[in-house]
Amino acid sequence: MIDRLRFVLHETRESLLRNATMQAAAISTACIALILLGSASMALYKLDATAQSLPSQFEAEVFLKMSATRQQAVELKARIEAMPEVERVTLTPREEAWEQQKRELADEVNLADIPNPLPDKLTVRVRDPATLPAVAQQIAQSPLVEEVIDSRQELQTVLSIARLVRWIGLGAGGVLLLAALILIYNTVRLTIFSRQREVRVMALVGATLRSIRLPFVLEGMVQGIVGGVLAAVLVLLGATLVSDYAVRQWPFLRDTPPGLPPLAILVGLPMVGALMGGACAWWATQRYVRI
Amino acid sequence: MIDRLRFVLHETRESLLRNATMQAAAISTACIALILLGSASMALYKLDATAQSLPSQFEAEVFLKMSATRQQAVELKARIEAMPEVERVTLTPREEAWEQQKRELADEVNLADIPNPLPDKLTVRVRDPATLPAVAQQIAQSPLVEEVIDSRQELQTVLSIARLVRWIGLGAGGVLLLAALILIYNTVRLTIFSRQREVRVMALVGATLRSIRLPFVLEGMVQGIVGGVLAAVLVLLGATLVSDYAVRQWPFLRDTPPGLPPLAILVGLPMVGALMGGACAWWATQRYVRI
Amino acid sequence: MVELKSVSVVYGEQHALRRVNLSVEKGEFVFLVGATGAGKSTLFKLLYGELRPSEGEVWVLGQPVHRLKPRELPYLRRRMGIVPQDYPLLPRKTVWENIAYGLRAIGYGESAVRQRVAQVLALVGLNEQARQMPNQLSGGEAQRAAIARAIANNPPLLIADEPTANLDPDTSWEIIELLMRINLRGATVIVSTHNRMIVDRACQRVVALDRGQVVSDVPRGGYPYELDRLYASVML
Amino acid sequence: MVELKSVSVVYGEQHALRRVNLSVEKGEFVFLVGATGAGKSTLFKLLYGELRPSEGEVWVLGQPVHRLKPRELPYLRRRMGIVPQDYPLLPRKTVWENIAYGLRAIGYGESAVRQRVAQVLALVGLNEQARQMPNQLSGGEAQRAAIARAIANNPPLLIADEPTANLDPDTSWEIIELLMRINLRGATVIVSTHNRMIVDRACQRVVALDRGQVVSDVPRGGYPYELDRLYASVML
Ligand SMILES: Nc1ncnc2c1ncn2[C@@H]1O[C@H](COP(=O)(O)OP(=O)(O)OP(=O)(O)O)[C@@H](O)[C@H]1O
Ligand SMILES: Nc1ncnc2c1ncn2[C@@H]1O[C@H](COP(=O)(O)OP(=O)(O)OP(=O)(O)O)[C@@H](O)[C@H]1O
Ligand SMILES: [Mg+2]
Ligand SMILES: [Mg+2]
Repeated sequence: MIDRLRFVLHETRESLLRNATMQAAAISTACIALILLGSASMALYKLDATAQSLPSQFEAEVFLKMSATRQQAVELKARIEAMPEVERVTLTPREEAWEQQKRELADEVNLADIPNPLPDKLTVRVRDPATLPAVAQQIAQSPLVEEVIDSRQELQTVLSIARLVRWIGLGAGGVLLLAALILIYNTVRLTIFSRQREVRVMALVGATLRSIRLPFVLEGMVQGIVGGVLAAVLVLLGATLVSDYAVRQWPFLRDTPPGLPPLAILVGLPMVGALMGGACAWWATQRYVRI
Repeated sequence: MIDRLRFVLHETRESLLRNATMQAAAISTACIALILLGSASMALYKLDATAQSLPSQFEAEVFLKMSATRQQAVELKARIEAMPEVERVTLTPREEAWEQQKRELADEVNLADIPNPLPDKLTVRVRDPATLPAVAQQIAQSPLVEEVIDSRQELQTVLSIARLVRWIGLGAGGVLLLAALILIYNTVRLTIFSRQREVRVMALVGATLRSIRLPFVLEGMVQGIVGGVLAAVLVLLGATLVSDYAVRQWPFLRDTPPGLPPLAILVGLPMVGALMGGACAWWATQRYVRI
Repeated sequence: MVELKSVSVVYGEQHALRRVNLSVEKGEFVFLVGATGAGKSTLFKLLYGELRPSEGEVWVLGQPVHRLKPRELPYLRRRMGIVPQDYPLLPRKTVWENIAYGLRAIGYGESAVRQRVAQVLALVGLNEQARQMPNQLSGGEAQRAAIARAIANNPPLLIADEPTANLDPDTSWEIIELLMRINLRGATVIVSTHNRMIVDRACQRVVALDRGQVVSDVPRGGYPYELDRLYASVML
Repeated sequence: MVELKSVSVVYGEQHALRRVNLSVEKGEFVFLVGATGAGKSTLFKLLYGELRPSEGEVWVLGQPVHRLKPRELPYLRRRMGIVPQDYPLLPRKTVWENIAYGLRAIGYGESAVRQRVAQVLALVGLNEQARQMPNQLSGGEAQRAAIARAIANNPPLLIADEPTANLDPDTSWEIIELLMRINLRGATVIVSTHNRMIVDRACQRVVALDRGQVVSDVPRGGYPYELDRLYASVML
């Protein structure tokens, strides 16, 4: 068993060290495929996170009846805050709102002498934007409430944009994954194909199908890992450069949520590479290695 | 000469027809590389066009002095319209603006009794948003003008976002172009590598370096063209599906400017493929074909 | 040991072998002779399962090769030493590693490999070429390397397809002597050759093929006139 | 026609050829003999420029092969017929196409190709195998296909490295007769062989190599005892 393992490892090592051209081709192909995959994942993760974070700024505005007292307003606020979906409720007293309105319109109209026409207002923020319509409807049932404005329309738009981003992201990611697989498979297949004479010799000396295939599979995995490490380093380097530049130019970008953690890329890409390299070699040997 | 050409074409045809595995590998690799390139080009072109079209909605608002007569306002409008950078000027009479304001604020304040505090307003749209600041400054010099609001800040932001999109687009396009080159080069290199015995035989019968290389180069070009046509069809199909779906879901997307014309993809990808395939085969044979 | 029962091989419409019956007992040494294209290599390929007969049965070392599954073949081949006509060696391994590969694939430990490789290299006289790559060998050296690999694990059955084709008479005879020594130690050996001198001198059983058929079978120690008639029948 | 002036070839520290002088005149037929590893193939590779001498000059058909540029080599090779020891054929072309390839590469028109390929296939007796792929040929057939390709364009110089290695005596002699016929039509022919019977029977000039050195050179129609001494010196 140990001899068997040593044999396979030895053959893998030999092959990795001897065929510089093929190794270069296989590793750089894996590297490119994984760079594409890695940078797409990072970009899409970031986009998705940003899109998901947008709706959190959507809130319902609850306008109370003019007849509601401040005491009732505070009680209603407490009741709404007790709802499990609700994250935070802010009370804007009518006096405050009127002062602000007057200030805003000061350039255009003089409102100083007009009596305050505004009601008290509660601003309700929910934990999950998708629950906002239901919460708004529930609040609207209270006899104290005149009107609930929950910007349903805008919310729907933003939510559907977030969905679009996610779907396009998943679609693009899937296509890239498939592309990476085909690219790596092609390379592995060509390297195995060009070694069919070798395979025949191996079969003639009585090597089992497994001892012929295993070194190819291990070789594919090593190529995938090496390509993956290279890809991870390049992707992280590129991402740092681009995001540094972007944040310097557009400081508002600083406020977007953090992207995929570097460790995920550093560990993930080599792992994906190993998996793909091994799987491709496995399929290719299944087709092109005969005893 | 004709015999020479026939010979090369014949050898190319044979090779294309005989090595199914290698052809499949080379063509599918070229196809994937070109799909990436093509869909990236389309997406980035669309994004860029959209970003470029946004600033066209930026206009300067010119508020005239209260003392300016309607006659003077019309004259100023004519003068501004005569400026070469300006596309269109709209005059909003003060009465109209006040009516609108009153209507907008009707819910909150009753402005019926207040005298019209608003001046006449000219809305100036320029052909190229970059010239807006200069135009605004020039207009501001007129003695009739109280104030020019040219939303310089927002304009700058949008312009710089458009620039960012363009740079990222060019960067991503460049990286993908390089990636496509390396991928195709790898495949061509492996196919040539696995045919070195053949090359030796060819050299022994006295074939010149050129007659050995030319079929490889033509083969690379044909693979590039076939891969390019496949890629173009797939990219256009994908783009149609995605954009149909997106427009159905988000009707506002209909207003974005048109993307890359399909003909550009249908002609461009095979051409790029032919170029890359030929160039890669040229380099690879230079390295791996010896007499 | 080896038994072919009414074996035919058809390529397209061409018969490479036609109802061949052949039986080789344990410990025998058999020369297979015949003109070029007679079907010698085809017969050998049947024995190690690279080719399946269109008809008939092929029994080797007690195994029905004609219906062995691909995954059973390696274990049969490990008990056979095979020298194909195109003496293929692993192109990216030195002579030493080529021989070691076969032994390792069979499960030899590292020290046993080292010892055995050195022995067979000495046996075929390739000590000096041990570190050369196959494309750095002369035709004869490559052939001897292939023989060394085939005999490395002392197989009970040895099959060599024209092992002396690229060799000078002296080296040829040394190789045949080597094969006969291995035969004396108990291995069954089947060798194809075009070399009449060798066949004459070795005094072993000779089977003659002509256009896919066994036309003559002279046992060991047969009378010279029998051999002459055999040579005449296959124009050797 | 062919002239080697004090040519040495060194692989690493091993001398494959050692100050070899050899001159072959137009119209000669020369056998190159020697034990395995003596340097015969190495000498041939020098002639067609696949290898450069470490020292000395190689003149072939008036060209200094030892300093020809790679792009000048093809034009020299077109005037040589080359049969390498490993008889390589283009693996993805049939026998017919293999021979046609060489002719087309040299610039033959299509009808000339067709005519000439049919002629040489008949000459080497491969009419029936014309449509087979190289891996579907027997060893001897592959060798004859390589010879057919080499002689297809009537080259003034023919170089064949052990062209009879895989052939039975009858076919071997036919090939040698073929080469001698080509020689009689004016071509210079150099052939390496291990087959003493053929050398004896052909009565041509014989050059013997031993461990990289020319040890004997018996002219055409030399005395039998000279040949015997030559055979003894290289153990043929
Ligand atoms: N795969 C194949 N397809 C078609 N014909 C084949 C194939 N393999 C061999 N043949 C034909 O079968 C015949 C016998 O071939 P085989 O290799 O057995 O001959 P051989 O006796 O070994 O000859 P040699 O002494 O030249 O090696 C030949 O005529 C050859 O052309
Ligand atoms: N590329 C190389 N590197 C190292 N040594 C080599 C190389 N090519 C040949 N040799 C050595 O040079 C010697 C001569 O080889 P060559 O092929 O010329 O012999 P040969 O006379 O043709 O023998 P044979 O009759 O066996 O074909 C051999 O011992 C061989 O090992
Ligand atoms: Mg044979
Ligand atoms: Mg040789």
